[in-house]
Amino acid sequence: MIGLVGVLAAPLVGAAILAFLSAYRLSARINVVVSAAAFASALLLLVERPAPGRFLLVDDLNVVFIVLGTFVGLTTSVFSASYIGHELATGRLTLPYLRFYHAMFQLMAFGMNLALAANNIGLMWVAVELATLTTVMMVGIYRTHQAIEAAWKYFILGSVGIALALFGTILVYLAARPVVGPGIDGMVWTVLMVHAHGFDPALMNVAFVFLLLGYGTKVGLAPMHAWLPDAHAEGPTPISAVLSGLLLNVALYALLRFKMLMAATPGAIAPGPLMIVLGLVSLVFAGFMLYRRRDIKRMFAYSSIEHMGIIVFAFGMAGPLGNFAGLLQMAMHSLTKSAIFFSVGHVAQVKGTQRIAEMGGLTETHPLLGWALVAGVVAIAGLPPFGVFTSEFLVVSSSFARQPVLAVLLVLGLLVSFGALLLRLSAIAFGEPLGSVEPVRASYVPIFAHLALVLIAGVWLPGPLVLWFQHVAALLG
Amino acid sequence: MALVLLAAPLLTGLIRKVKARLQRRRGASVLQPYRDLRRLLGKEVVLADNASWLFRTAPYLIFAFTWVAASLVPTFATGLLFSWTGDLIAIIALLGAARFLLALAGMDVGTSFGGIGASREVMIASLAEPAMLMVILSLALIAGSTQLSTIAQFMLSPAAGLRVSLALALVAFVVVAIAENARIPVDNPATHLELTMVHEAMVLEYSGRHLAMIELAASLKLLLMISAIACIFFPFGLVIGASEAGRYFVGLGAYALKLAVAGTLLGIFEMSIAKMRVFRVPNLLGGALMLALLATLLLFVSVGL
Amino acid sequence: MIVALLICIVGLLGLGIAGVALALRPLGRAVVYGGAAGLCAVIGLLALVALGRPPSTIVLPLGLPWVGAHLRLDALSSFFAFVVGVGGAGASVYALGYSRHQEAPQRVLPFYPVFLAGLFLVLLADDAFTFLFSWELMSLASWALVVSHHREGDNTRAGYIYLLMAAFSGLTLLLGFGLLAGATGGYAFEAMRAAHPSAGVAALVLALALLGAGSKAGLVPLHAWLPLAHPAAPSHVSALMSGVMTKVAVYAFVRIVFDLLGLPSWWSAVVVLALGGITAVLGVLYALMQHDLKRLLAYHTVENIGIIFIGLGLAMAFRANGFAIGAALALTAALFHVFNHAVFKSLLFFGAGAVLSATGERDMEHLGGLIHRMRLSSFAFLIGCAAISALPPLNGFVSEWLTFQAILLRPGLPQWGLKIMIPADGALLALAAALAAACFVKAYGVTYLGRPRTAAAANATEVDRWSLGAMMGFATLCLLAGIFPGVMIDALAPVSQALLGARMPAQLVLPWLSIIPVAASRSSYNGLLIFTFLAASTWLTAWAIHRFASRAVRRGAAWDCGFPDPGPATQYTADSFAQPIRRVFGTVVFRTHETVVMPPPGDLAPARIEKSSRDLVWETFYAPVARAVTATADTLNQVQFLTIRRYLAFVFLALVALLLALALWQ
Amino acid sequence: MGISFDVAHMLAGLMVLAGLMMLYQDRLYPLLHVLALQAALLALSVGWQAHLQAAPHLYITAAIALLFKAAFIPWALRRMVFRLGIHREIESVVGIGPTMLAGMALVALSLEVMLPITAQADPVARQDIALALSIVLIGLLLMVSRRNAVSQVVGFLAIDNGISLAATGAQGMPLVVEISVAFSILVAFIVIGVFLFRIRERFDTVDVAALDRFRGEQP
Repeated sequence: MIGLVGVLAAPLVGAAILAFLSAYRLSARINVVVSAAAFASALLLLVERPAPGRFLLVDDLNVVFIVLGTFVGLTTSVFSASYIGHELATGRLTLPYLRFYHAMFQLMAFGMNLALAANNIGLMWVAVELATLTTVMMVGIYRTHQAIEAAWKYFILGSVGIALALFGTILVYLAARPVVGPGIDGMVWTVLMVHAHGFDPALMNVAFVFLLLGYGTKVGLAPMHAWLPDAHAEGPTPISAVLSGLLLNVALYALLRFKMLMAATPGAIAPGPLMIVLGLVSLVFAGFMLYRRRDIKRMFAYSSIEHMGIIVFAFGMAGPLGNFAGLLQMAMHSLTKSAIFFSVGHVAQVKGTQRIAEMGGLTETHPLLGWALVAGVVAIAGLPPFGVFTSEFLVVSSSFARQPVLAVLLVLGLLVSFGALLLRLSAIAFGEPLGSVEPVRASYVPIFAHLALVLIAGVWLPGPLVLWFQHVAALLG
Repeated sequence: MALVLLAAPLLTGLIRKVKARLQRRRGASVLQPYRDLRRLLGKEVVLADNASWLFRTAPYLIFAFTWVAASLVPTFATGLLFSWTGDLIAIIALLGAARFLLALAGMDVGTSFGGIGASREVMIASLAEPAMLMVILSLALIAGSTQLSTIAQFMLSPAAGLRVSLALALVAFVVVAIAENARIPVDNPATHLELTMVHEAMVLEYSGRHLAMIELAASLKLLLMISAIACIFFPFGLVIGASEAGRYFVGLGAYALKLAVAGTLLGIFEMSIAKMRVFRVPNLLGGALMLALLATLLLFVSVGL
Repeated sequence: MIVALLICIVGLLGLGIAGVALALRPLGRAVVYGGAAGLCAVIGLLALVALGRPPSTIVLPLGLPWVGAHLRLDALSSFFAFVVGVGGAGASVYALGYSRHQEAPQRVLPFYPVFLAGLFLVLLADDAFTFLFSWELMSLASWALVVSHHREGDNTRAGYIYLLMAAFSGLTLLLGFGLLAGATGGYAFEAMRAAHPSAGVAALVLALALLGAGSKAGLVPLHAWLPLAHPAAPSHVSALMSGVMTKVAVYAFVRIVFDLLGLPSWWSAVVVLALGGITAVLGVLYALMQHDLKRLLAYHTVENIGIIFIGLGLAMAFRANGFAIGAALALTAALFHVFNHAVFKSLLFFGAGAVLSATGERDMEHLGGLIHRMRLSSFAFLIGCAAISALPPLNGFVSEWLTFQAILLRPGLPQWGLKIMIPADGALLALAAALAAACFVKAYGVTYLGRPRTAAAANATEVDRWSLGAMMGFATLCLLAGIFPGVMIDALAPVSQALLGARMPAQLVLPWLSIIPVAASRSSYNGLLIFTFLAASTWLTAWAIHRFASRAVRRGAAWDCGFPDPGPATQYTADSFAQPIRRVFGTVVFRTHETVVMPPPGDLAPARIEKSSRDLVWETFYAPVARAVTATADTLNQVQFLTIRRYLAFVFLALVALLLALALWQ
Repeated sequence: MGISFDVAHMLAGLMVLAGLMMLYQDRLYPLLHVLALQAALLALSVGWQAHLQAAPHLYITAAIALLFKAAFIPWALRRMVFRLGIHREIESVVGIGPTMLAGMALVALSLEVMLPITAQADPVARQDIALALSIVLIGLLLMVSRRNAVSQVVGFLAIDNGISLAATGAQGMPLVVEISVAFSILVAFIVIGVFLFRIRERFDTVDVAALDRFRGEQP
């Protein structure tokens, strides 16, 4: 019980405290401490979990997400400490905004943890909306025209997505009511899963369409992706990291939950094909979009879309291998991508720009940072010895035997995006140095912690983790 | 081995004599090449300033390669001691090695004529060698071996009749032989008009004993080719295996006769046509290559032709 | 056995870490290269010992958890491990001296041992995941080495194309393995051997293997990255990439086609034969057009890969017709050539590296006359040239001779495709060999002979001992492998025995150490005797002449038909040397044409000759893809600049579309 | 069934009608009036449901609908139109006629989609959901077919109404109040945003003058 309470309460309390602290160093430290507490209690969840209640639930599936999320939250808070310091020094942010920033950071963490831990589709919806609104605030925090427009775009598209998701949720309840009976039970996961066999398939179909589009908007699937690149590019980099590393996963988690529900309902359409189509579209589309990117953060945002495409594809293919690959890919992606954003943040700070054309020869000017970026991109591009390779190996090889054509499309998408990422990487990391060469005071701990984890996962997956993933994969059907 | 060494200059002399006669000249005696060699051997060597060790060792190596190659070809008897150390392919490769060294030597001093000679030589060779190998291929397919002595035995046996592919191969072989030995119409051994030279341009810087070695190697090569043709296509009187002395004499006589005939024919041939432009040579050799390939294909498609 | 190998490989990985730590100290070079040399030598020896032994396997709890990392050391992999060990040891020894002139060692030292480790791991891998993992690791490390001089020229672009093609090959192989493994995911090679794929699947896998392994090995038209990437790397790495990494690609092909797949169909043999022949000839033609020494060598790698694939294709053809002896002969020839090429190509790249470090030039047009100032290395390079030009008594000749024997072996194959293809390949092979000789006359003549064309060439000095040692060692290997081919052939017997169930007759028992592929009546060759004859007759004549005839020498100006010395600029350049061949072949293959611009009479302006040529392979296969991607990217990119309303419209349309689909589905 | 069903059904139908009327409007003020009308109808139907289901908490929702959606929002928007001096007529993308047809088609589609639902889900819900779905779709259509910011806000409000209708129609649906409150907050945010960022014509650019150049990453 303590674990669950900690996961939820720590961010909430932290937000409350931080809202009234304006001393930057102190609040940054508190931010880290609070995130650490959340992570610690998430670890606690691994050993003992509370019995599922009407509102909260911890099971094998969401524990994966919670632990991952809190960990990324922790490292991000560490990174944000040094990052924000620089922003303060350059005067892009002022103290009051900083207070706002820290409070929002924890509030968002709370929202995400709540969404993950919710055992109630209504509560989950509310939590996701909360997380969305807070991130909107943070994206717009620089108050440049670009930032505000990005936030606005994010807000409008997000709201519509949220609305669709809500409608879907209501439909699910309607489908459940005749079986479960009116009242709160009609929204409780555990109950729904038990009675899913009795639901009305047609109603569930419509519901799933709405949920897929609604939460799919948050996942950033094309063609609902439009908010994602700008939000990543214009917000503070820690937020970009959190968006890619956490928020997308949260939405994905919601999607998976409903997928399970669909799978449990006899006579309903198989959710697989829909997800496969959306996944492939996102993958290929993002792959091509990568070629024309001038802004480094926006580029990696598109790469996030691409990876979400792969993950959704994998879950759509389902089967023990497909689901396992999806889970692994998701974990690896959020670790790797946030590591990339950490280093990108420092790069953008030291070069004083986000335009790729104005940075070059990074491995010459800032060897450590440059090689970190290279390692990150190599990892995200799916090359060994990093973990993404394992998951992509599983996705491709397992799907080719079953659906050759789809697998070929998948491979094409992978190649296209690989080419784009590498093209930009070699422009940024190699060649004649461009831009400022002044030494950077970067916080390397988060970057290399993530990369090390991804590296280890690429070479050796610990047995318990594997069993656990396999169990979850079995749950997902 | 010694025999070919002795016979080679004689053949060259014979050809020169024939050509001279056809030009209504008396011409030098057939023994003239020997005299030339002796004279050259006696002379001192004039080396260009930046000639390297390669330039000085090349003549001996070239000579050695050619000599070894020549000694692998059965002249009047197949029962050579070491015929099994190398087959036709090996012989061609040995000659190729000699040419490789010669071309390098031509480029060593760093004059433009050496370059001309070398580059044209390799161009010609790059077409002649495949043609040669195709010929060998078709022969090997007929005789089931690339071993010269075995081929000769097969040719003597009744199993070998008249075959289309054999004729094609013969023509190709002759053309290649002419090209390889830098005879008219591909190249003119007697020319000293710089722009037409190929072989002569490469050896331009050589003098004295080095030149002698190279000349001797050249005539050895000619002899080699002729005796190869003789023992493949006209193996009459060739002594198979070991037998009594009398047979050997017959074989020897037959061999001498063949050489004389070939030499005369070559002389007449060279008199009767003019040298080609360098860039028409590829067409000639390409034709040879096509012929040889055709011969092989015929055999592959049906082993009756 | 395999454990010992693994320990060595782990040692190599450790060296990589050491390389990171010691990168900037002088000690680092000694540690990394010395250690790598030692470990590679040990691995080579171990592999040689393991060649005759039964396969040894081991499963580590790494990689895919429920599969584990299967490692296996059988005859095939140990032979290739031997080749890689030899190449790696040589390159490392060479690097001990060569890397002295390296700037930015921190970009080379960490990756070099990892690259070697990757090479070995690919050979040991016995399941799809481990294989591809090591495969990509190898590519990645070599990419890092290729871009180590990232500020020179367009090395970065070379690296980009290289890694892209590497990813392509990895993904195609991945698809192939996915097909072999099936939906259940039997990724272990054991399972794949057990499962007998249907004809269609087998054909598909073969095509994928050709794409994947071929693009790594440099089969035309998948070779485009090779001549860019190999020269860009430091010379010892170029030697590894050209001499060894391409061989690992060959290994992948052999492993998949001869081991994992069942009997090949005859037409697949035709495909392989055709590709091999085309690759051999095109590769050498490309090489003839080059004047960058290292790029020329890289193109020759393409040619030799073609020759190897001709051998493999023959083996497939014979095997498809159940003619095991012939298959054994062809396979042995191919593998023999694998070893030979590894040796002399490394040697040649060492030579190029020596030239580079002595003069700072890779462009032959700026070199010349090096033979006077770099006596030893020029001698070693000459041996390499002769070997790669397949001249007796060196090793290159033996393997090509064996290939020819294989071609001659069986005219009576039933299928028409093979009837036509095999002799055609014979012609192509011969053509390639002759052109290779021409090309190396050019390379050696222009680089080492003649007079120096620039001051850099004039002031060159001989390279250090380590480099010379490595070069001399490999030159000796070329000679030995040429003189005692029987040893090699017998060493290869277990491989063909394991893969084809047949082997060539034992050679070492024969008198005078000669080799007889099939029967003495068919053909035989004796490198030892040839060599002895050559040595004897050379020495004899030289002795006789110096003894009985004159031995006087006088130095003088070059005769040159009496022209006064017009200076080094009038020498034949690489370009002009290749001009006749360009006129013969280039007009077709490269669409080359030359235009001579003559000034009008009385005008003192020089006459100019302009030549233009096109790379048809690039224009046909690569440029369209690039264009297509660019066009698509541009079209899609407009989506980035829409208004929120339009984005909403996307959502709306998606929703309506899905609902419609639902309505129709019900 | 009987009367209760008819009333609920009629109210929902009227809301759909109001939605179609929205599509028909090409001037701002009438559009706002129709919006207010739809919200009022929503309040009525929610109230009716509260009466039927004897669920007092639904009265709160009804009250929210009446006060916030039917009164405050239209008033605020009207005021904004006045303050920002936005053009009174709405520029439509495809024109009124086609939009109307599209609206009809959407209604048909939603009915078609909901048709196969087995009768075991009680008919009230079934009908209501069909109509609510069509209201949501019409709202979306309004958002994407109008270039005018205010009318886009109106479209979003229509979506909101449709969802609330569905939520209240579902018997015993928990958290209805919470959700409607949360949603109202969302709407309020949008309205404030529009007002704050001086969005005159469309959502696309926050400030026409400054931002037409910037669209993600134009050079």
